[in-house]
Amino acid sequence: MNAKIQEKIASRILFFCTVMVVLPVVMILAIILYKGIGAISWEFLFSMPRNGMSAGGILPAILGTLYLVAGAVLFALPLGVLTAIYLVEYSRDNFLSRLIKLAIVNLAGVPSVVYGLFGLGIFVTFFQFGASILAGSLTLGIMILPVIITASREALESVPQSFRVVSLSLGASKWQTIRHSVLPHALPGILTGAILGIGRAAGETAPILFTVAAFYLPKLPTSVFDQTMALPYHLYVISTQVPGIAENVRYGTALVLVFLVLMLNLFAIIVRSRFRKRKKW
Amino acid sequence: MVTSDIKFDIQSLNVRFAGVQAIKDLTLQVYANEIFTIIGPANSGKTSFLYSLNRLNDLNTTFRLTGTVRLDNMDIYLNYDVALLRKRVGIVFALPAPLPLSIFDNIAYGPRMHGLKNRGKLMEIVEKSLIEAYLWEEVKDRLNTPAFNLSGGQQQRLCIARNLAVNPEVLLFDEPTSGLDPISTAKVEDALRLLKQKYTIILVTNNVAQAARVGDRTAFFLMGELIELDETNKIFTKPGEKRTEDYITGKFG
Amino acid sequence: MNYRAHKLKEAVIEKIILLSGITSIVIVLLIFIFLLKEGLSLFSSVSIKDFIMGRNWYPISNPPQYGILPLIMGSILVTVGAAVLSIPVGIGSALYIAEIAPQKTREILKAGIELLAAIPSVVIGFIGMITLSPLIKNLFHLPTGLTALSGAITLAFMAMPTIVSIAEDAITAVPRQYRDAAMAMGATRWQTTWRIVAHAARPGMIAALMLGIGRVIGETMAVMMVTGNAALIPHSILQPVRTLTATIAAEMGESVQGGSHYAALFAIGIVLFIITFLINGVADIYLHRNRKKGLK
Amino acid sequence: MDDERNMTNEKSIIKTRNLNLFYENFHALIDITMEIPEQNITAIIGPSGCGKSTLLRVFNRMNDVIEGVRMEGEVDIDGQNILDPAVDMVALRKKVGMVFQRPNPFPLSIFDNITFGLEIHRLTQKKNFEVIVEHFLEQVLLWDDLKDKLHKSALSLSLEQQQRLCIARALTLNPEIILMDEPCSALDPIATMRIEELMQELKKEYSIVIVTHNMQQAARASDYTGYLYLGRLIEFGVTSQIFTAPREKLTENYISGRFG
Repeated sequence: MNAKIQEKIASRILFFCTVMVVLPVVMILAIILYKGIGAISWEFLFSMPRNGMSAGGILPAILGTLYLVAGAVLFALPLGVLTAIYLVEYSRDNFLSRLIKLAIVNLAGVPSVVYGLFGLGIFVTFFQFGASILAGSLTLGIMILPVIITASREALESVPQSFRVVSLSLGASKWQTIRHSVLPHALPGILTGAILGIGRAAGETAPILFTVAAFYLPKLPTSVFDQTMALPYHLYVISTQVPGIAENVRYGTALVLVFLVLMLNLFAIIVRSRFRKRKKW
Repeated sequence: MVTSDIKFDIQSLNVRFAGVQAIKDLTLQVYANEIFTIIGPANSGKTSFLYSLNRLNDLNTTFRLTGTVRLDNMDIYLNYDVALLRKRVGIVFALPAPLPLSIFDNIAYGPRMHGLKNRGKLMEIVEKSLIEAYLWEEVKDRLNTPAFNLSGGQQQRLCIARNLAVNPEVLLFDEPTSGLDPISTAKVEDALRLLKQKYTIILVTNNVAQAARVGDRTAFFLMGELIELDETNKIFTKPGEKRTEDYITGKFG
Repeated sequence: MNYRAHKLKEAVIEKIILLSGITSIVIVLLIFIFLLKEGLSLFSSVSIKDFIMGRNWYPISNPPQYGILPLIMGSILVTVGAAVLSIPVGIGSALYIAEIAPQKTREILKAGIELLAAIPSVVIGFIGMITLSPLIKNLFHLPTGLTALSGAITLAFMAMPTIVSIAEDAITAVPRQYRDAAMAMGATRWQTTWRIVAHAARPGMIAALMLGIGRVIGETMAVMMVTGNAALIPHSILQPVRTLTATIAAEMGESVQGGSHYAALFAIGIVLFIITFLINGVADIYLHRNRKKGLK
Repeated sequence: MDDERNMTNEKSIIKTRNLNLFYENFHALIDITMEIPEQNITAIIGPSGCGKSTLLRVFNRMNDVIEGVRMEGEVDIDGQNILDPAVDMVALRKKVGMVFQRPNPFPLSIFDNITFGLEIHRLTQKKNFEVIVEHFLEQVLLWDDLKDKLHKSALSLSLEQQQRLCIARALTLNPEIILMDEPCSALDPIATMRIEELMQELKKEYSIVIVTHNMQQAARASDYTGYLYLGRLIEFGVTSQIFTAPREKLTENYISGRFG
């Protein structure tokens, strides 16, 4: 059968394509794990760097990333969820809503380094926050805004229309309906979006280059107006800017960063699939 | 009939969705405490009509309406509080639509939205509503279990009870038994007959025989127009219009 | 709560939500305004033509020269290379995941693709720098492995998750009724996939490609780490190049705030912003077309 | 139907014996044994969820697309058990055409819709396509309306035209049996009537099995009727008998509109 053979060949080729996509992921992760695991120790995770960052730990970079991420989410989550509520529940299909959607699409496509420029222009210079955790968090927050909006929109749209109709038909107001009959059921989806946003913020380097990241700081930041080190920037620095850093320190740093980001993503994937299984509609 | 008995007064109602006419120049009255049934083939405007009465059509952004709909002589499209309207005019949908909550919380949902928080009072309302909807005996021991665990027929009666809990005056039914088996259908129909003593009932059905069984008056809709409206037994024994006769004898639809 | 207070509360909430909704537009405008504010001053000393078409990028020589043609060529070379590598593979694997893989495998593959999307670009750059570029150096007997080719390969991986997941969405969104019809006519799965499904999903797949390319053009860290960063017009894919994004990231630290170099880097930002704006806008149009067709 | 035909006189084209079908753990079709006569219209009726469509989709193995479906028993078409794992699916589906509830033309031109089957099965050379397209469009009475816009998208047609096009598309494979899954439920009364007329024409050459939720349609348009309830075949017989003198109480309840 000609058609049958054709089918066999085609599916082999497509399978091979898929392998080409997935295999490198596995390889990258395997290499990092294999070469980096040796560097991981109590001291590496919880102490300050020493000897021009060639020894000691990466504590300030880890903490800095956590601060930045927390700030970004504090800013982006409420704003993103409210925007999604506006788009799904309030807006009609008019010029304004189309403009907002276009804006979101374009925010999602703005190169991360342009966010860096923007953050430098507005937060560091114009508002005079200086290179600081505040400026960096806000820049990252704006960058992850489209991620959170999109995930929240999907979550809200997946709530069956009947829940809204039922609530309204019982005489509940619009906001009551959203608050009691829509949001609770969209929450896991929104959470997933937030976690994905966190993962993205934790791994990005370009937006923080000029807004917050420090090459090396001898002490931990004490306020939101301080600079801080951050994991991804630290990895960039020790792998390209400082010669003579031991390989396992670089791999160790990469491992910590990847572990942090992937755990967040894995967590998001689990939350989502749990939720999909549980929901009955 | 004296005017005070008129619950809904609809005058030259036209409904369009995205420019397409769903209801054409409709004028009719619904009396208090009757079961008013509406029959007709798919796309004849039955559901659009029903949704005009509690303004659920408003959710569709392409919806346009002309004409007047009066409830107890007040125009519901003129400075009328929509939430209050929907509280007075409850609706039961074709498919049972429980919220993903417990049986208790489903029924308490409406009263809570209207500001009632006292658990004891809520319990009273839940019990009373479930009794009225003929569900109490079947569920009284498991009020805190998810409503999704009920059978289709039970879910549909739960939806009726949920409406009763906000003390409506009119109940709209949109093909409420189309997904149910004969026994569940009979139970819902029994509930309808008893409910009409306290409530005005407007029933849309695609099952002609159901209209004949439970309706006091029956209206036949076709392509958005009211073809005929009369006492139910007259519609089914000597319809005035050929098209009505063709429909109820199954020539089309 | 009494009736009027209730109404008021509703109205206030509605206003807050509307304001939040508008923020996105405001942010896009702000980004553009601030890029212009910092970047426009360059054009008082350099003409737009010299900026775009100039063949020399010597920002710290005296007098400085701000021609970004080598950077544009670098970006184009790397992007085209990445597109050539990633498009067939990406579409192929989207078809496999959506149409052929069994349910369980599909879930795992999709999670795998998501993980790839999540790996920070600096990590991919790091791995590319350490493993890929020595490989290329030895393979082609080059003085350095940090070339446009290394950049293209690295970026192809980074575009993959975007291409695969959006194309996969488009394929999955093709109504089942088309598949049913083809199957009921005795078409094999491949005939159905190729003649009907891929045809119906075409707008969505085009959007996926555009967004993938948008991602590639905007990528910064990985590309900076593996392409060698030589701001010269490349004659071969085996030469080092420097992209628009990498230039900004690499040089902003050395520039003086308010100086012409600083302004030139913002001007590059403007160029990037406009390019990605166009690409994403076009992609969105295709995505919409797909959605409308899907509804039917 | 006023002609009282005796079932045993008809040659049957589909025979099922103790057919059982499960979705995961759900027993969707229970012990169905029936014989569907050749060159007649056989209607399958029953309330929603009774398994009508599932049964129809057994006859061309369309249920196979769904994961977790398991079948037992026998279904014979032309003396071959089509549940046999070795059965050639392509040949089966050429023999058994299908028309769906919602008209589902491909998002291609009218012309390409008709030629799709010819191309994938290489039934004829390309130069014959024009003649064939004309022939089949004429058979479903679309030719006069569409002959000037054969290269327009099929999705631009009215629902009735789309459904006719889908029928024509099924006919191109020269099937013996045509399965119709509520083919008129998306159409208005007049279009419904015209499709029913077309079915009467088609039954001269093909055997038709139609699933319908509209009992009057079954009564009007079919020669034989089977009543399905909760996965069981309650009654099967000549249509006039089913509708005037059903043997089973359940059938009577359903056709008299006690539920459904």
